[in-house]
Amino acid sequence: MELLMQGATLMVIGMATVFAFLVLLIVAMNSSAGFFKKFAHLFPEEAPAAKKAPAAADPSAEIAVALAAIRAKRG
Amino acid sequence: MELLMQGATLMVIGMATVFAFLVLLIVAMNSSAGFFKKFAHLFPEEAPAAKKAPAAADPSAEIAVALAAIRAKRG
Amino acid sequence: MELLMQGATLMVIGMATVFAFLVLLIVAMNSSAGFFKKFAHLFPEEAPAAKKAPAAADPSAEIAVALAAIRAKRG
Amino acid sequence: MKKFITMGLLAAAIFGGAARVQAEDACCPAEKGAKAESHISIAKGFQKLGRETGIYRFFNPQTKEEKADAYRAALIKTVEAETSAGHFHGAMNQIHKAHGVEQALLDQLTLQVEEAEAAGYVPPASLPPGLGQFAMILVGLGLIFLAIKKGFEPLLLLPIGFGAILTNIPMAGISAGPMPGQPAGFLYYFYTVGVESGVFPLLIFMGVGAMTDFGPLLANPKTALLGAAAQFGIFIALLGAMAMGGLFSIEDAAAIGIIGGADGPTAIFLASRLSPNLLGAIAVAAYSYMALVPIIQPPIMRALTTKEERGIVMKQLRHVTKTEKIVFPLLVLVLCLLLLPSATPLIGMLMLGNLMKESTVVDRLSDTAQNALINIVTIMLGLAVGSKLAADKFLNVQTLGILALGLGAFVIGTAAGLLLAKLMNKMSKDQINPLIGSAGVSAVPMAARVSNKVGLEANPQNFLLMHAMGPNVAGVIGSAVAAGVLLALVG
Amino acid sequence: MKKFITMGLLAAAIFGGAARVQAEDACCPAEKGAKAESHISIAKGFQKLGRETGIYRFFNPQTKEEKADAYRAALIKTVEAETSAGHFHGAMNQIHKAHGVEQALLDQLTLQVEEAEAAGYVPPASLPPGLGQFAMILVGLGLIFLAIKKGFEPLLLLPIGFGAILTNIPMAGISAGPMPGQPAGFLYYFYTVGVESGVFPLLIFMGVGAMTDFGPLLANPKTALLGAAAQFGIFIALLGAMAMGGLFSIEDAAAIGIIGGADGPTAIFLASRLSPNLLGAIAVAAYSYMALVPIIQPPIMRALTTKEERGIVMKQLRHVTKTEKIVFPLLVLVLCLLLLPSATPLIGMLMLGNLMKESTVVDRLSDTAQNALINIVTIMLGLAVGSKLAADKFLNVQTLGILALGLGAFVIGTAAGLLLAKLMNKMSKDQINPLIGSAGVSAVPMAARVSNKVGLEANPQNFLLMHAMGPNVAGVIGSAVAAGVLLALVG
Amino acid sequence: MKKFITMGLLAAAIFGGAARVQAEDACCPAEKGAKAESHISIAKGFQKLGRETGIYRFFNPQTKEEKADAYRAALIKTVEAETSAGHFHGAMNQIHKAHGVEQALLDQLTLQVEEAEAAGYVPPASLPPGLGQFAMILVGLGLIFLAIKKGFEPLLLLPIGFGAILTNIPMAGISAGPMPGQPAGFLYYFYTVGVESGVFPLLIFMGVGAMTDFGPLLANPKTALLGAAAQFGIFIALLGAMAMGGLFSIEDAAAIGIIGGADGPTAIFLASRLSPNLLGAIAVAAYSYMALVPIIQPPIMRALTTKEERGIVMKQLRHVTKTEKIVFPLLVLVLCLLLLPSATPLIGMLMLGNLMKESTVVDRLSDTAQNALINIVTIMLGLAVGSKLAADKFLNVQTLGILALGLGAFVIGTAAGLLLAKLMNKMSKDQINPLIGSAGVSAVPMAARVSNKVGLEANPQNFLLMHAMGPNVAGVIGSAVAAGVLLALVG
Ligand code: NA
Ligand code: NA
Ligand code: NA
Repeated sequence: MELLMQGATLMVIGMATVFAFLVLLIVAMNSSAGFFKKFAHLFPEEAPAAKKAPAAADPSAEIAVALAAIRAKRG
Repeated sequence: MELLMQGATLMVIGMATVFAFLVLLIVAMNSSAGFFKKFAHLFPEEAPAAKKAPAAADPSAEIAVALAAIRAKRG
Repeated sequence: MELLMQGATLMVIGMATVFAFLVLLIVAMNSSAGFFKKFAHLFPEEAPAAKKAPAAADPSAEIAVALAAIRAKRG
Repeated sequence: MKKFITMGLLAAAIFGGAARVQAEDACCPAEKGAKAESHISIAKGFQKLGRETGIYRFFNPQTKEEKADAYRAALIKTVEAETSAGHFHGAMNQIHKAHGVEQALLDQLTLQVEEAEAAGYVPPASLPPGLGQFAMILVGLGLIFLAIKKGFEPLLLLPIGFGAILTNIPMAGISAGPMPGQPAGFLYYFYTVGVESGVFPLLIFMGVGAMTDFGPLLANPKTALLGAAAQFGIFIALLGAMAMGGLFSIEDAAAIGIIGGADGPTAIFLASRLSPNLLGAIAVAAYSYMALVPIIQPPIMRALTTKEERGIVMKQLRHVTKTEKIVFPLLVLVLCLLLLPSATPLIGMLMLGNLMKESTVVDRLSDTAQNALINIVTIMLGLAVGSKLAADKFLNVQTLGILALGLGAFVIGTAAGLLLAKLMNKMSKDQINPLIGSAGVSAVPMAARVSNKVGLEANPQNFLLMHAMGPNVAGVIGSAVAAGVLLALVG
Repeated sequence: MKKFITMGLLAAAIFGGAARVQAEDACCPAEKGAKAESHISIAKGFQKLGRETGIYRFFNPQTKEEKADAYRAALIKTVEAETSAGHFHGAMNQIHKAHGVEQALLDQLTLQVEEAEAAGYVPPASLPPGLGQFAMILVGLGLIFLAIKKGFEPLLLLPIGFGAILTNIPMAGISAGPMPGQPAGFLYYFYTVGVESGVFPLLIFMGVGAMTDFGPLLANPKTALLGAAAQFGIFIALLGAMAMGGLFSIEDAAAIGIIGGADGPTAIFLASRLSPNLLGAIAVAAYSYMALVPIIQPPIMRALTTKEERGIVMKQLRHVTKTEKIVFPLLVLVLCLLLLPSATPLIGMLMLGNLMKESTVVDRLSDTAQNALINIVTIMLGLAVGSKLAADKFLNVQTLGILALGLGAFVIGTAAGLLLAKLMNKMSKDQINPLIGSAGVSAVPMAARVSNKVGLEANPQNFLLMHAMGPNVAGVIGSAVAAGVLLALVG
Repeated sequence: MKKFITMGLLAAAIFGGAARVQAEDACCPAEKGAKAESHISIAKGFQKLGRETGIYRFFNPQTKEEKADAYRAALIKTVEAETSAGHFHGAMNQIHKAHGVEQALLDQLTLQVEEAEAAGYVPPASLPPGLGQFAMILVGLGLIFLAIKKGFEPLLLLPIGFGAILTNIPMAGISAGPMPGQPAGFLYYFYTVGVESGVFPLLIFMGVGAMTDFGPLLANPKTALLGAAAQFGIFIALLGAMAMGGLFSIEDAAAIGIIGGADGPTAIFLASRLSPNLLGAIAVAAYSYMALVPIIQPPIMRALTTKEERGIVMKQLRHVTKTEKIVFPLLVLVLCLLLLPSATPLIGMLMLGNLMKESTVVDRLSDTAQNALINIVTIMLGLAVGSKLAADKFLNVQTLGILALGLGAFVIGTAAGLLLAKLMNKMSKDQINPLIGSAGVSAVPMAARVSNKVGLEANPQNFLLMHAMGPNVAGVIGSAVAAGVLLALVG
């Protein structure tokens, strides 16, 4: 019987926590949606993708440009 | 001399085991071939490949279908 | 003050070693360039690439040839 | 001189051991061993091989005496090697260690058997050790069959099944711990390094995060409630396990309940911490029922909803911006660390994977997390989980209980999700199709597809897949939270 | 009988511990623990969860007593489990170990705090532990922001920032060492297995080698001198650290100096050997300044060169044969093993990667080293480095010193490279554009691109990229050599 | 007070060590060390660096005294750190450990040298330690040359050669075990974690399984006999090793014999278990002869067959169904566990890889096993094997014996396969081209290609490749079985 009581206790605490967590997450998601709707102009949709290019560690494009220029000059 | 005897013993046991194992494997392969020839109708050649599709964890195809349907309805 | 002396000592030894190493590397690179220029005929430019093919562990090409031959004979 | 010390050490080894085991055994194995090694005749060689075949050992499992002999022989060999190399201190260490921790393992074995016998309790399904191994090999083959022929979560069940076979091969010791001077079986390393430490399930969870799109949840946040409701199955199963008359401890019950989370890595992570002995059975149950979602859920879904409800077409999801998606994993992590730190290993790695994906600045890391890394870890995790499928831990009444409770957890979780969705449909201004509630159990993306399929049956224009992905991914977070609560209160 | 032994062991455990900690604490926690576990009421359960939330712990950090209690509870649990399984020897071992090494850790904690207080020294930026964790979580979020929004070396700074968050979550123990009978946090394993052993940075270096083309250096060997000159920043920063009135030991100073090498794996490798406590701050500084190279270098470059010098067009590089490229890594390795064996782990792995690439006979290994392997290791290394960002090791005046010295090292390295290039331009028959000197700091390939860009500003026909790659890759070798010298003399 | 304890501990450390080493050495190094560290003058710094260069150490290898000093210095440093942190117990532990296990290692070194000298035995090829390292670096360079220029199994021989160089760098300690308070060299971890545990060769074998098509064997099962016959070379080489007048123990002989299996992972796995000291030489011999198969085999093939026999065109292979291919790996595994459990780690992992491939339900796992995973493991395994190429273990008469015996094993295996194929050709109703017999040694797929090539010479219409793949893959199973027998009887 005591074991059952322990199980029931865990159930109450567990389900309450799960619901509390996800309710707070809903609040947070709604706030986030509101925030980014209000300040949409600060976060242009493609910004991070554009930021990505300079971060990429691949110099091949620039090298290709440089080589092409060199060849152009030579040739 | 005793070392040589030990080596010879290992050789006899080893080669006997290797041959025994592979002979039994031949028997098993022949039995397997016979079995699957006899019951070929139970194992259609493409069955496992067909089974694979639902197991693949890629929902993109279905999502694509769903989106297409949604757009069709909207448009 | 003693700490600073230690730091200065490390600096002298360190920079000297770095320069010594890279100067020796320059000598080695120049020697290597000279050597391979002088004996260029022994190291044809595409040699290693050509050596690569037999080392590749992919029998598919040969198998394809063999299968084609078999089919040719059959057909 | 050295010879003398060796003999002294050996004598110490033998008599030290003898005091604990049996007096008449103690004087002979060294001599026997020595003789056996110096003259292997052909007949004796075949006899030795014969006594080590699987077929012989299924019917004549290793006795306690044989195990003790093998152990002592390994010890003597090591001590001799150490001594002849001048490592007298090392030799002493070996003997000390051997008669301490390791000898205790053998003693424990003996004690456990004696206690169980003294208690008069024989688990109904128990088999003699050799036949138990044989039966477990059949179980392994069965899992492989289900994986290949029936498509039951093959990515995990094929390696688990194979690991079960390897583990139960007599005399091979593929999951056995180290012996003096000898390495352990390789599956022992996979288990201790990857599962006991929690690293493998967490890396898998990172890969899952990198494959998950939380967009549908962000587009319709309130569906997260369905992902909460569906965790009810976890706690009902826990309660059920506690009700089974002492069959399960509270740690066991918590680990069993988590099957209802329908989430493999979470189940393995929690079980490895709370109830390692049941890990094998729990993982098998979790993945099997996840594979069976398309069979388990539809009848419940049809029983608890009307045809009209199933035909409800939901409002199209709004567009979610890239920035929202990048902020989301950090939001969840911050919420979790503020409220439930014990869930942060799981939630954290899931969200790391998702952040790597959504940020798009580390695409090469995200790609590797979704491919090479998760695949490598999946192979090793599957084998390691399989290595816990020993006969005495699987072929017993507990496993039956776990299978029953796991099924119950799935059924109740499904029902709870559906019922809350029905309620929300009545209270919300936008219509909610109750069928998306069942997706809250997670089992991503299977459960969401089932919602979609059952929805299409009722109304061929009703595409629920994206709507069901919201509760589906919320269910992953929900069961990680439930695991965190259980770790904090039970662990 | 067994019960009796258990109680005896527990008594020994408690009193053994008591002798070292505090007498009045020692008798109670066992009882408290036992009670707490046997009757979890709903209220008490919520209370327990509440006391374990991050939000509570930011303001009420774990006290020494709570840590000791947790430790003792874990110990008692293990000893009970061992005893009830008949492992009396194992139980004794646990107690012995616990009161030895592990208890010493707690004692050390206490001592460190007391000593620091006795010394009257309070680091200016120090915060109470809980708020320190909170602040470090903000630091982690800041690093992630820089990585994603500003593109600061995201491959490393995103995982480092995430690792910093995970590490500083109160109560979660994600980087904590093992407790008796419990595994350590998973980041603890990443750190000890991958960073302490040196394996992760070396594998990254191998991947870097497989991605590096030493052709431009071979085509113009003398540019290697620029890669030497730019290491001057390392030693000036070292000197600066030594001058800071005892703030840094000589090991610390050496590890800080290497930031000026502008090479992540080298910095992490050296710091993990010489100054693990500063590893987090050093790695963050190194990667941040590498990301800031396009901002730090151009003003210095413009200040130290005339517009004419910047406009110098260099002679086109000669063709380098395949054989020369294959021989080069072996040449460097042989030179290094003859002259500076302490640098061979770093140089060796860099050159192994390069040899795999240039030989073209092991393309599949080279591809994996550049992709799957380096990506897997990068994720784990980043998290492990982040795990060293504990508040007490980062939020102090030392970190300010490290940031200042690191910046100085970059500036001076850049200037030294430029000045030597100017000198070489005057002495050499072929013209040398001084701008390629700044590329000698490494920060591959960012610094070479900066040289190219500044050169293009002065003369739109001036493509310096390939010319700058020579000093750039020489700088990688140069800082590995500097690291070798420091390891040999300081390590 | 603490200072006092430190000094006491140090005194204990020093005198404890002194009792075992030499009295006059024991009192000074602490002072020397302390002095050396507190005033590094420029001259002394260069002197220290100079004494640590490879070039100096090739001619002045580290003496026993220097090793003991280095060891003692590391110990003192650790003990001081522990003590100053309040870890008195930890410091005691360090001292205890250091004078136990670790000191024993030094003692062993001394003893081994003294014994060898006392025995009057100087291996013919032995060099002074420093020159031995130099010579081994040349051996490493030679292996790399063969790998790159001659295409000798570059995937393994390049990393092995590189590992040999790294291992033999004086003073760098790249494969050295841990010192007190310091990590081991990184190759030490690769070896212990990956090779000693058996994990690396088994993962490679899994990848090989995923790349192997057993279809040709299933189409013509009786060719499996050829894969059995070719293992004859293994046992002849074993016999030869036993005949070499005590040069090799029975474990060594078994490990050497397995070279004749022409299968890298099997050879490494068995050698790591039976004869770790010879592992390096055995692996090098195995891979070198595998690379030389196109040179070794053809003369034997031409000598033992007539032109007519070589021209025999074999009947086309039947179609093998998918189900047969899926069942095959399970069939082999079951047979192996019934008859020879000691071979199941090898056979099991080979068959797991093959099952993953053939089942087609876990393609992503199979792809990873064949690519990222096998490549990562190959790099690490190669380096780890190379780390066993120490001068004293390679530059001796044993290695000559191993090379000779390995060549003999290949020759005899080839001949045995051919002769049985000739016999089978005479007894069978379908004609069998004897050339496929030589493919039974494995060396997949090289040996099968050689059969094909020699066959084409005799008859341009004679495509033997697929026919030779049967014995070729059977040979892999055959040598794994032989390894299992040797493990069971000798291990
Ligand atoms: Na779930
Ligand atoms: Na650098
Ligand atoms: Na073979």
